[in-house]
Amino acid sequence: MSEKPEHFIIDGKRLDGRSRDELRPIKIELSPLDRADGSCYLEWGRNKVMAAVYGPRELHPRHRQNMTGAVVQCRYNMASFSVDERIRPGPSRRSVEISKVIRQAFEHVVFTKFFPKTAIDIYIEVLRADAGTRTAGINAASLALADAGIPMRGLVSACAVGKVDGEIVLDLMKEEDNFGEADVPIAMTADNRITLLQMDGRMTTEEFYTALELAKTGCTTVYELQRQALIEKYGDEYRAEGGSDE
Amino acid sequence: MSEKPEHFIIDGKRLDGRSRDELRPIKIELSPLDRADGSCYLEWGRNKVMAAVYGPRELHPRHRQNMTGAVVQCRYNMASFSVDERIRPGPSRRSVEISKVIRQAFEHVVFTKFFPKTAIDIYIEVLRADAGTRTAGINAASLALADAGIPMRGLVSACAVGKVDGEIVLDLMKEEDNFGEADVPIAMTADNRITLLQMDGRMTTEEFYTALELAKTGCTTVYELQRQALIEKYGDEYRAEGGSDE
Amino acid sequence: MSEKPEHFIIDGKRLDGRSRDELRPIKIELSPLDRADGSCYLEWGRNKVMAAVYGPRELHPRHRQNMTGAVVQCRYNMASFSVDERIRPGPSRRSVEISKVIRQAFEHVVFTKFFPKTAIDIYIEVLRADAGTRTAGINAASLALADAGIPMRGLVSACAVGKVDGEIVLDLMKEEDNFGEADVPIAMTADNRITLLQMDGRMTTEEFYTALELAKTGCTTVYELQRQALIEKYGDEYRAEGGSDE
Amino acid sequence: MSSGDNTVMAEVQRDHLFNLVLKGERADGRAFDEFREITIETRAIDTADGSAMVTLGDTRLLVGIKVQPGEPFPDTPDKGVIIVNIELIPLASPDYEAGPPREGAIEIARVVDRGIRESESIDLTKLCITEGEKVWIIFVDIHVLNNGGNIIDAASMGAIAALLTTTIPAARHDLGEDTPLPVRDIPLAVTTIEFGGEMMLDPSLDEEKIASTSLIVATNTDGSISGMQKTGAEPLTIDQVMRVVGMAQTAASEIRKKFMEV
Amino acid sequence: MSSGDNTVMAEVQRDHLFNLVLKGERADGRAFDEFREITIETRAIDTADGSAMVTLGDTRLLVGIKVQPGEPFPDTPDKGVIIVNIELIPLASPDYEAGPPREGAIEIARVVDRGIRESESIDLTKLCITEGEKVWIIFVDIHVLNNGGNIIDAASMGAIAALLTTTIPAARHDLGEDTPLPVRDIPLAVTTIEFGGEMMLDPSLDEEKIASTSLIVATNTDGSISGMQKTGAEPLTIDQVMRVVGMAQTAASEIRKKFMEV
Amino acid sequence: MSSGDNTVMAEVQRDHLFNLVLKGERADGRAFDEFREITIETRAIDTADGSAMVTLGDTRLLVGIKVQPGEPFPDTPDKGVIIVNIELIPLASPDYEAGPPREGAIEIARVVDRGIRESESIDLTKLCITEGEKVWIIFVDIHVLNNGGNIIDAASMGAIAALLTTTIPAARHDLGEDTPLPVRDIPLAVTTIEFGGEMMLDPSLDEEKIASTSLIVATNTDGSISGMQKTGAEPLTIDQVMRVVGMAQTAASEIRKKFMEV
Repeated sequence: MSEKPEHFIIDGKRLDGRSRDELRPIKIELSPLDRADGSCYLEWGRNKVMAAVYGPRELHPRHRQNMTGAVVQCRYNMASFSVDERIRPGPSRRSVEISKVIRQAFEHVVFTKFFPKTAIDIYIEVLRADAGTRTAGINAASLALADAGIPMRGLVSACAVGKVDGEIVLDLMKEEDNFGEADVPIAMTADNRITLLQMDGRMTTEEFYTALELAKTGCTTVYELQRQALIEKYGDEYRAEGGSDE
Repeated sequence: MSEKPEHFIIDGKRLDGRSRDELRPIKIELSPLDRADGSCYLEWGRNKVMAAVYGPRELHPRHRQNMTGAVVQCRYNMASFSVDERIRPGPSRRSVEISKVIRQAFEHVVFTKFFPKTAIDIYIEVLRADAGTRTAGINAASLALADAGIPMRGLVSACAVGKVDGEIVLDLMKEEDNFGEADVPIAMTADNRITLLQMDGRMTTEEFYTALELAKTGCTTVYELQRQALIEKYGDEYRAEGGSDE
Repeated sequence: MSEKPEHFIIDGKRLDGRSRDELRPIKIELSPLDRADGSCYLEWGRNKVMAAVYGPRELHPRHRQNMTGAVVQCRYNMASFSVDERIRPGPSRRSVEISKVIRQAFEHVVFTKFFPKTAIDIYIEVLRADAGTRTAGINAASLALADAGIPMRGLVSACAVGKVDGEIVLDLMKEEDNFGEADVPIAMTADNRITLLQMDGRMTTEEFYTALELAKTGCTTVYELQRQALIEKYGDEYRAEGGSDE
Repeated sequence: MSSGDNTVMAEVQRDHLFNLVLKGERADGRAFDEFREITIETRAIDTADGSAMVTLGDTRLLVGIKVQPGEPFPDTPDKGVIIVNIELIPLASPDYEAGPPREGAIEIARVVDRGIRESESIDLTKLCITEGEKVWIIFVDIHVLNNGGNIIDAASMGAIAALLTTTIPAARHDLGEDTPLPVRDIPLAVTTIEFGGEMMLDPSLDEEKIASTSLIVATNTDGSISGMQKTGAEPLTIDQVMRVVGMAQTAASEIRKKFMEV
Repeated sequence: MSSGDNTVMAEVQRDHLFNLVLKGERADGRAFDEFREITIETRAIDTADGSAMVTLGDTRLLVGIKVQPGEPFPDTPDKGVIIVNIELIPLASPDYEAGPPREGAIEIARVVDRGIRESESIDLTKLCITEGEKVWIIFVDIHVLNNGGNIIDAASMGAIAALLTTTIPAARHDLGEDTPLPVRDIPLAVTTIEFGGEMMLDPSLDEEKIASTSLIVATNTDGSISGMQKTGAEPLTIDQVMRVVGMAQTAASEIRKKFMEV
Repeated sequence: MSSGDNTVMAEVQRDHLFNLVLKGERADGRAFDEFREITIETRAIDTADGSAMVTLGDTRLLVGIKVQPGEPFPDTPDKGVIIVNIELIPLASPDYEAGPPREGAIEIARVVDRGIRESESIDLTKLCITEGEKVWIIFVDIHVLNNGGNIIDAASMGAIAALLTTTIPAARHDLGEDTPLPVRDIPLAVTTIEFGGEMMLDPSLDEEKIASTSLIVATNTDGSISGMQKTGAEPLTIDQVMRVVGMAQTAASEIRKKFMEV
C-alpha cells in the first residue's frame, strides 16, 4: 500500500488533476456478453467492472419464490487479482453486504410485479478496482438491466462523494478513499430519489448536506452518460419510450 | 487456567465452603423472553444459562417430519465469551454431542405422539460457564418446556456428581471438574428414572454406585426448586394438574 | 519422502525386480462386505483398495434423477493413513477429479437405460496407496459392479503405463511415479476401447503410441484375472452368460 | 428488514399500523421520535473482558468483549483490530435459524463496526504491542436473546457500553499490568424508519416488518456523523435524509446521558 | 441408534425380535451376554504408524494411527494430544452419506476418545517434545468398512489394538530414534442395549435399530470404569445401570484376553 | 461436458448437428479441424502481475496472475508453486451457479495446471527464495466472463499468455528487483470432441453439449505431449486417440504463432 500523501488538493487540483466536483473519465460498452440477457462493461477511472443480468427466469428453490412479484438478486464479486493483495475467491463479509445494498438500490425501480415467481439476477464482477467499485457496479448494472429489457421506473445512477483535506469532493480515487476523512457512496433515480446511501468516516451535518448536493450533480452527469449509451445502442427505439426514464 | 489446588476438601469443606453433598446456589427466572413459546433463565453457582422452547411448530424440510409424533430438537451453544479463552462461534464437536444427549434426555418425557409432523425445539445458551453447563441447561430447558405448555410425563432434573481427593461429591465446580478424578452428569425424572448419563474420569464400581445414589438426592433437590418456581408463576393452575408430575 | 534413485532400470530389471512389461502381483477377494450390493477387495502390489456398489436404488434429491436411465455416481476416497503424510479426511480437488474420471470410465459399460430414476453408486476406498490407486480402484469397482449383478456391456480393466529412464514401462510403482518422466493411467473394455485416459508428464508421440500398446497388453492381463475371479466365485453361472463380457 | 413478507396477516397488520400513522399514533402509544425503555447492565459476565446486557423494549441482547493478542493487518502494522460479530441465534426469534451469519447479521455487524471505528472512539494505535507483529485484537460478540425489533440500536448501545467497561488483560498474557481500554467517545447508531410518509425512531418488531425503508445514522458526542446506512427498497429524498440526521442526533444525545450513569 | 424408524417393516421386525426375547432368544441364537465372533489383525496397513483391522460379526472396520509433531493445547503445554476421528463412509452402509461427520459419528468418536483418555492408558506426558511448543499428536482414524451393528465396541477394540502396535516415528522427523508408544492399560467400551426389559450385549444391526436405549461402559483391566454414555430416549433405573456395569466388566475382561494373543 | 441433457430440445439439436456432420458440415460453417477466431490481449489488468483477456469465438475469459512469497510444499523445498484456479461465475452462463468450485471447474483447473507444470515451461527451481522456507507462489486465476464453449482451450491460451507477461514483484516484498517470470515453452491444450464418428476441434457450446466424448491434449513447441484427459462416457479406440494427438499438435502449432505476435 502506498504512503499517505501530505496534501490531496493543491491549488484547487486533486492528485490526478481533477477539480473538486469532477468525475473520473467513464467508458461504457453495452452488451459485451452474449450469454446474459443484458450486460454492460464499464470503466470508471481505473476501475473496470462487468455487469450481467439474467431474467426474469424461474427461481429455485421454490420456497424462495414470491407469488406477487419477481425476486431481485445480486452478487457483487471482486476478481482475486483486481487489487494489490490477492483476494481469496468466494464471498466475504464485505461482498455480502455490498451485494445486499446494491440489490436494494434496484428493488424499487424494477417493476417486479410484472413477473411473479421469477428471479432477476444481477451479477457484478470487479475486474480492476480503484475506489468506487460499488457505484461503478451500480451504473453498469443499471444499463445491463435496460439492455436485458427489464421494465424499470428509470435508470439508477451512482457516485461517491467524500471529504479530503477538510473539503467535500466528488468521486474519490483510491488514495483519497484510503487516507481521506469520509466516503459516501450514493445511488439515485433521475429525479434525485436516493436508493443507496452509506457513509464511512466522519463529517459534520453541514458537510454532509454539501456532500449530498454534490452527489446530486455527480449522479446527474452519470445519468446523462448512461442515457447517451442507450440511445447510441438502441437509437430511436429507446428515445421513444424514454419517458419511462424521467 | 488456574493451578491445580493441593487439596479439594479440607476439614470436610470444599473450596467454596460447601459440604460433599451440597449443591451450589440456584436462581430461577421463568419466562424472561417473550418471543419464545417458553423460556427460563437459570443461574447455578457461577453458571448462567438461558433456555427457550419453540413449538410444537411445523418442521422443515418435510422429509425430516415424523408421521407419528413430534421431533424433539436441541441446540446447546456456548457464547464466545462464556469462558476464559474465547470460543469461536458455531457448533463444535463437543456442543454437537451435548445437544444430542440433552435432546435424548427429553425425548422420553415429552408426549411427542400428540403432535405428529411437528418440531419441538429446545435452545440452550450458556452465557457464563463454570462446570455443569449441560445439567444447568437441562434444568432450565425442563422449565422452559413446562412454560411453553408442552405436555410432559414430568419434569427432568439434572446434576453432576464426581470424585475429588478420592471422595464422591455432589455438583462439581470448575476447579473440581478440571483437576478432579471423575465427573458424572446425570438427568432423572421425578421417579428417579435416568434419562441422561455420561461419565468421564475413573471410578471403581462401588464409587460409581455411591455417586448414582448421591445424584439421586441432588436431582430431588433440584426437582423441588423447579416445582416451586412453577407454582410461584402458575400458582394453583399448576398445582391442580401437578399430578402429571409425579 | 524418499530420495530420487539414480537409475530406475538396471540390467533390464526395475527397482522391485520386474521387467518393463510386467505388472505387480494382484490379489482379488470378491464380496468381502455384506451391506453393499456388490463389493471387491483388491491388492495391487502394495496398494490395498476396497470397492463397493450400491444400486440401482432411489436417487435423492429428485431433481438429480434422470428419466431415461440410471445415474452412475462415484466417490473415490483415500483413508487418512493410506500414505506417508496423513491426509485430512474429506474430499480434495484431486479426489473430486479422480471420482469424475472413474465414473465416466463406467458410464458407457453399465446398461443405465434399464433403471430410470435410480442411482448406481460406486465407492472406492484406498486403504494403502503405492501409485496406481485409481486403476486399482477401477479394477475393483468393475468386479464390485459384476458382484452386485449390475448388467454391463463387459468388464472394465485398467492399468498405468509410464516413462522412466527414457523407457516405456508398465504399471508404475511409487518411486517410478514420483520421480519418473510420465504416467498414463488407462482403462479399457475387453475389446480395447478406452474409457479412461489421462496423462501426466512428457512424452513424444512415438513414445505415447508405444505406451498405449503396452497398456493394451496390461489391461488384457488384468481382464483375465478379473474373469478368473468371477468364474471362481460364480462358476458356471458366470461362464454361461460370459458372452456379455466379450 | 424483510421486504418480502406478503401474507394476508402482514397486509392486515400493515393497514392497521398505517391507519394509526394517519392519526399520528403508534401501536404502543409512543410518539414518532420516542424510544422504548432502555436498560443497560454492564459487567454482566465476568468471564468476558467487558460486557453489557441491554434491553430496549422487548429486545434483549448481551454483548461480551474478549481481548487477545494477535497479528495486525498487513496495511496497519501499528494498530489494534476490532472485530464485531453478531449472533442471531434461533433462541431469540422464530425467524432466526442456526448456521453461519447471513446477510442481515453481517450487515448489522458491519454497521456497528463502522460506527465505532470511524468515530475513532477507540485509539487503535494504543493497542499496538509490537509493531507489525503483535497487537490487541478486540472481539465484540453480540448475542441476541430476544428480538423485539431494532436490534441495531440495541447492539450499538451494548457494544459501546461493553467497551467502556473493558479491561485489557495484559497480566493474563504476561504483557504487563491490566489497563482499562481507552475510549474517547460514545458513538451511537440510531435507526429511523419511513412509513406512511412519517419518520419514526426505534421501530418495534411489527413496525420494522412493515417499514419499506430505514436509515441508520451513527453520531458522536459533538454531533458529527460517523456512519450511515440505508436499508430497504423505498427511496428517500435529500430532505428526508437531512431530517433523519437531525432526529438521530437528538435521540443519540438523549441516550448518551444513560452512559453517564453507567 | 435410530429411534425414529417407524416404517411397517421396522414394526414387524420389532415384534419378531420382541417375541424371541420373551422366549429368552436372539435372532442369531446368541445368549444375551454373548458377543459375536471377534478377529483383530494388527499391523494391517504399513503406511500407518499403527493399525488394526477388526471384525465383530459382520461389522468390519480399520483403525489407522498417524503420529505427527504439533502444538500442544494451551492448557496442557507438557502433554501430547490424542485426536479420535471416525469416518462412517457411504461404502459401509446404505444409511451412511458422504459429508462431514454428523452427530452419530461425533458421539462415537468422543466416547472412544474419552474411554482411552480417561483410562490414562497412554501417558500423555511422555509425548512431550518441547514443553509449550511441540508434542506428539496421535491421530486415531477409524474407517468403517461394513456396518453390521455395534460399531462402537469394534472401534474401541480397534483403537486400543492399533495403539498397542504404534511406533512413534521420531526418526522420520529428525527427533531421535523410533520408539514404541507406551500403553499402560487396555480400556474397552462395551455396549448394552435394553429391549423388552432384557439387557443384551453386542447388538446386531437389527437389534440396534429397535433398541430404545443403550448404555456404553468403558472399563479397564482392574475393573474400574473410565467412561460411560447412555444413548436413546428410554430411561434406565439405577439397578439397570449397575447390572449393565457388571455385564460390561465381565465382557471386557473376556475380550481383553484376545489382546494377549495379539 | 454434460452427458445428461435429455430434453426434447437437446434431442432436436443433436439430430440437426448429426445431419450436418453426415454432410461434413458444422453449424457455423467451420471445417472439422478449424478453430474459431482467437484474440489475446495481454496486460489487461494492471493490478495483476500478469494478465490476459482471451476471446475464442463467443467464449471470453480473463486470466490474472498474482505472485506472492509463501511456503514451499514439504516434498519440494527448493521449488516454487503454481496454483491454478478457475471461477465459473454465474455471470458467464445461465448454467453456472455461485458457490465453491464443482467437479467441472476443478477438472479444468487441474488439466490446465498439469499442462503447464508437466511441460516444465516454468522452471520452478528459479522461484525458490530460501530453500525449505520461502518460495514464490504463482496464483493463476481464470475468470470466465462468457461461456461460448471450449473453456479449456481458451483457459490454456490465457494462462500461458498471462504467464509470459508476468513480473515477479520482488521489490514490493523487499526481495530485490522485479524480474520477468522465466517461461521456457508455450504448452497449449487442445480439445477434440467425437460426434457422429467424426473428430472436431474447438467445440462450440452446442457441439460441446451433444458430444459424447472429448479428448484434451496438451502439447509443446517440439511437438511433445505434456498432458491428456479424456472426458465423457463414450469410449475411444487407440487409433482415434492417435488421430486426435496429431490434430492437437497441428492446431497448437498454429495457435502458438499468435503468441509470437503478443
